[in-house]
Amino acid sequence: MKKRIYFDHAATTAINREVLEAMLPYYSQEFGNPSSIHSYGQQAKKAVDQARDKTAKVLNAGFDEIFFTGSGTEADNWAIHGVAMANKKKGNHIITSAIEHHAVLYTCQRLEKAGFRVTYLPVDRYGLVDPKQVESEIGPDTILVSIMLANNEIGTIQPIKEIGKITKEKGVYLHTDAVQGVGSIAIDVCDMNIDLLSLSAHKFYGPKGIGALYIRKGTKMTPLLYGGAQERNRRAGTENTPGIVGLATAIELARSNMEENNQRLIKMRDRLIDGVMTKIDNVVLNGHPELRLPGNANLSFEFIEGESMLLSLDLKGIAASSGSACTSGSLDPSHVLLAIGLSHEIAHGSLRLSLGIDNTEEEIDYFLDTLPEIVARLREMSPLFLQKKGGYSYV
Amino acid sequence: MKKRIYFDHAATTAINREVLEAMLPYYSQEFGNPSSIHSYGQQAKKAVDQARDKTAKVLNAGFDEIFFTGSGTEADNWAIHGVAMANKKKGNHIITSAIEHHAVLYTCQRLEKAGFRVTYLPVDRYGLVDPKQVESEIGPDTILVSIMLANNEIGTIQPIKEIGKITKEKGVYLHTDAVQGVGSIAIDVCDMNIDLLSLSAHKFYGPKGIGALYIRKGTKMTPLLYGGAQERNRRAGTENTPGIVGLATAIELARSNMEENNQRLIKMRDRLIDGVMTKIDNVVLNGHPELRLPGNANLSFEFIEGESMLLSLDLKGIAASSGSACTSGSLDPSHVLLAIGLSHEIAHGSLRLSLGIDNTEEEIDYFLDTLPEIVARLREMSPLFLQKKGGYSYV
Amino acid sequence: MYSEKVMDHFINPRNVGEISEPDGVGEVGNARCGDIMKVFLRIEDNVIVDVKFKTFGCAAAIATSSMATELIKGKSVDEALAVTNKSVTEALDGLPPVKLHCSVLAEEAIQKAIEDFKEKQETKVGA
Amino acid sequence: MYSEKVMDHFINPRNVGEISEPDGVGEVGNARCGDIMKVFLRIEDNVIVDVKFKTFGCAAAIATSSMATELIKGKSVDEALAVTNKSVTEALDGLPPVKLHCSVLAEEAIQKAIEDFKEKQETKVGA
Ligand SMILES: Cc1ncc(COP(=O)(O)O)c(C=O)c1O
Ligand SMILES: Cc1ncc(COP(=O)(O)O)c(C=O)c1O
Repeated sequence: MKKRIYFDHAATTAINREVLEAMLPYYSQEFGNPSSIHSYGQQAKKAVDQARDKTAKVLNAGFDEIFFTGSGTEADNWAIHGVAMANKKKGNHIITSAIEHHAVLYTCQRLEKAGFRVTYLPVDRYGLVDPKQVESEIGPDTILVSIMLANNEIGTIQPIKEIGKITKEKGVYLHTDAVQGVGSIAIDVCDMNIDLLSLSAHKFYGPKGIGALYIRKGTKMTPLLYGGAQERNRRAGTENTPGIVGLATAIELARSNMEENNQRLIKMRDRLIDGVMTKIDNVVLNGHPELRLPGNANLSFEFIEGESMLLSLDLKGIAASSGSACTSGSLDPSHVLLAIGLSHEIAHGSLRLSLGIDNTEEEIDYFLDTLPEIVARLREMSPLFLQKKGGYSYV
Repeated sequence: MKKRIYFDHAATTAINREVLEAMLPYYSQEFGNPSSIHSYGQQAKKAVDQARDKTAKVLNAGFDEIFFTGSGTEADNWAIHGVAMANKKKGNHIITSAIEHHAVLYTCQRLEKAGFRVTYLPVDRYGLVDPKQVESEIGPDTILVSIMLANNEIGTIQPIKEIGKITKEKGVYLHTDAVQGVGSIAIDVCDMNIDLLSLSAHKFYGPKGIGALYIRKGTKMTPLLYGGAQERNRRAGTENTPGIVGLATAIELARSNMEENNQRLIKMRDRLIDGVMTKIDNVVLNGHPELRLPGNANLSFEFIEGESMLLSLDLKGIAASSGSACTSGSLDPSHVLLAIGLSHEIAHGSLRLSLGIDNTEEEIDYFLDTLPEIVARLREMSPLFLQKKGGYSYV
Repeated sequence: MYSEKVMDHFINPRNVGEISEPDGVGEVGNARCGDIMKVFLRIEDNVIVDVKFKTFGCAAAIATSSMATELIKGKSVDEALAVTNKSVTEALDGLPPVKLHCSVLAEEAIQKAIEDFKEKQETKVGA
Repeated sequence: MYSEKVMDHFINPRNVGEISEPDGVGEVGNARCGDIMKVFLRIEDNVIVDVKFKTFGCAAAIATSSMATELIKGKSVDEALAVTNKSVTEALDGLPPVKLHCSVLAEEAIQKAIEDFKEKQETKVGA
């Protein structure tokens, strides 16, 4: 069989066998609707309750502070829209950052149309939000701060605990999109003063189509989905029992293997980054050198364009990404790369390699053997490189 | 092992083995994110496209008129909220019925708070909406009619095709909640002039946590979930590939076995209804005698309360429901039973038996042997029955 | 959903029935709300020597009826008045939150039956 | 995502390179938008006897560059001007909708190179 190497774990992950095994009974034998009062229903309800308890424990949250959703996107939309709608009498100002995922950014833009005022905080060249700036932007009409725990493109990890101290002191809700952080960052919603936290199971070896929102007890917010009385009347829709069990199994596993995995990933990632920088000229590392996700390497290659790199790598059996998978249908270079100050030209030439638990050192070797030829070939074809060689450059 | 009989298929169904088999590869080997341009992603995208095509064909819809959602609830919410938001300049009036699922009713109520005017059409004693009434309620500011295809509690099937003729003529969008209808009712969105149609896979032997909304091309509506560019920019969130493949496999199977299943179900259902009516006095059949879902039997037993019947049946291994599973957390009797004119007293004593493909004639026999004792025992305990025997009755 | 004790009292409710010519009768609830309880008391020397009930309602209503009648059987009228919905619920190892209101039914029915008994007493004394 | 022909022209692009002292050169696009194409023409007796290109861009940009240069090679200048983004796309068995704009790049670069050639001609004639 052709060699296949998956370096796109930030886009999605293969399910852990143990997780899938845990889910299967809830498709077939234990298929009841958790809202039903007969034994089929009660068995399913027990499974959902246990999953809620497991998930809560991993985040140091309460059992009744976990709400299952259909995706990380739904959790983000719900958190921001729900807090905005329920607190609009208190104020109409929301603070977020310029490098959030579109699930957050577009929800904020939609709220702007509805009369809310949104501040999109800039980030420094490493992608870091400045907590002092969060503090100085909070005014009397601020109701919510939404800053992601870790960025999906450049992997930068934000100082959420510091931000949490500020929002707590100021009496403003703090939401964090932890979709990329779960599984690699230890999360304690109490210690970090987080009021709302989004996560998505398929990013940590769980199933697709299931997410969760942590909502601190007492948080005022409206539902996003109306209907049945599920999730204590706050998120309607028949519970996805297999998905919920899968999410809980995956988050527990991810948490218990976290330190070990992180160590392995950081070692591989750093060898990958160093290898690329040594073997190839005119490469930039995007994101923070240390405060970054263990599996994330984001590199920009001058004179060439990302998609042709991706496809060339794919032909060699290596799956990578350029910017976020979610935005690959778009033509603009990533808003995140522009926000950290890259020029459009360089942003177009970015490559994201996101490592995961299934990757091996041999795969890093193979990648480091393969990439230089690809870059050389594309550069040979590029008129920008021509000009560069000729003594001047567009970039 | 204890006998276990499942008569609650309207609440949810066990997954079809074939459906589960079709899903499994997309958890493990073919786990890619369909938005990714590498081969993992493209294989997943192909699976999603094929599933979309299959689903579209079953409904006689176009490939690009099918949008996958996280549930039937999400589809209902999206349809109504999305059309309302995008067409509010045209008008602020919505017509629905008094017996819709809460996913529709509560979404309408939420829109009422936002300044929309909603007409909740009454139904006759069989639960039927009168198309003439739909017609006469449509005014110049009406933008949407939302009438369910079949009711989840009493099984009544609405004259959607007739309603579709009217809405088409009047230039008003027609949404139908077909969550209970898929698999037992032949649906042709063109022939029936349906503009939007919601469905939920777990109701027809597919997986939980996945639904779909059919949206006729050209329908003006806003998204409900904002974020990535999935589902042609209209429904954000990483595609639930296994769920989507499961939904498509399930809907195809359900459609191709429909006539055969319906015949079997109707025969069993009618024997069940006749058997109960013969063996037990003071029982009322709710819903329409003919225009009802093949598997649905909804009966009200005077002098006793539904939950105690349910639990008594459960102790005998029979799973049933009283009203909708989704509303079982509530204390009020079902809004559907009240809408067809039942008194509160009788509505409290309702039992829904929803048969499915796994049920057998032997199970009907066992049920008919078991229920009379249960009803007799509870009536013996009931002060209402006492009064009845004594010559007067509350009911 | 329900504790084992609740299920036990639902499956085998104690004291179901009627007492002919009872010393006290109490009926509370209404069919509209989905639960009614009727309690019959036989009282001798201010002691509840027998108690029966009939209940229309959910499993929680039936189980609390059963447990409440057990709790007051053999007790003095004053002791019976001290039986609250809380003590009934506790004796049943708890009830789901949505069902807590059911336990009030039994408390109220017993109180009403005792009131009825006291009124009858006064009538007798007065006579 | 891409047709086999697109992938073939992306993997093995024809006519990559430069022509020293070309008879016509055209460059369009800009790095800001993510694609640039530069075309070099060798023209004899109004016939394109050789063509080379350099492209910065996605797979679609590279494949359309390759296909477009193939289509005009050996053709007269007027025939080459008749090559449109549509004909290039068709020759590649189509492009994904979001990538259609890439095919315009090649058409424009060729037109610009031919303009450049014509201008040079006039200069020569004028000289
Ligand atoms: C940071 C971040 N937030 C939100 C999401 C949305 O998650 P999902 O696509 O699972 O809904 C993603 C992934 O796409 C993400 O990386
Ligand atoms: C008629 C109807 N509509 C909508 C729904 C909601 O579907 P789901 O719970 O799968 O979101 C249901 C089922 O609960 C239903 O029966």
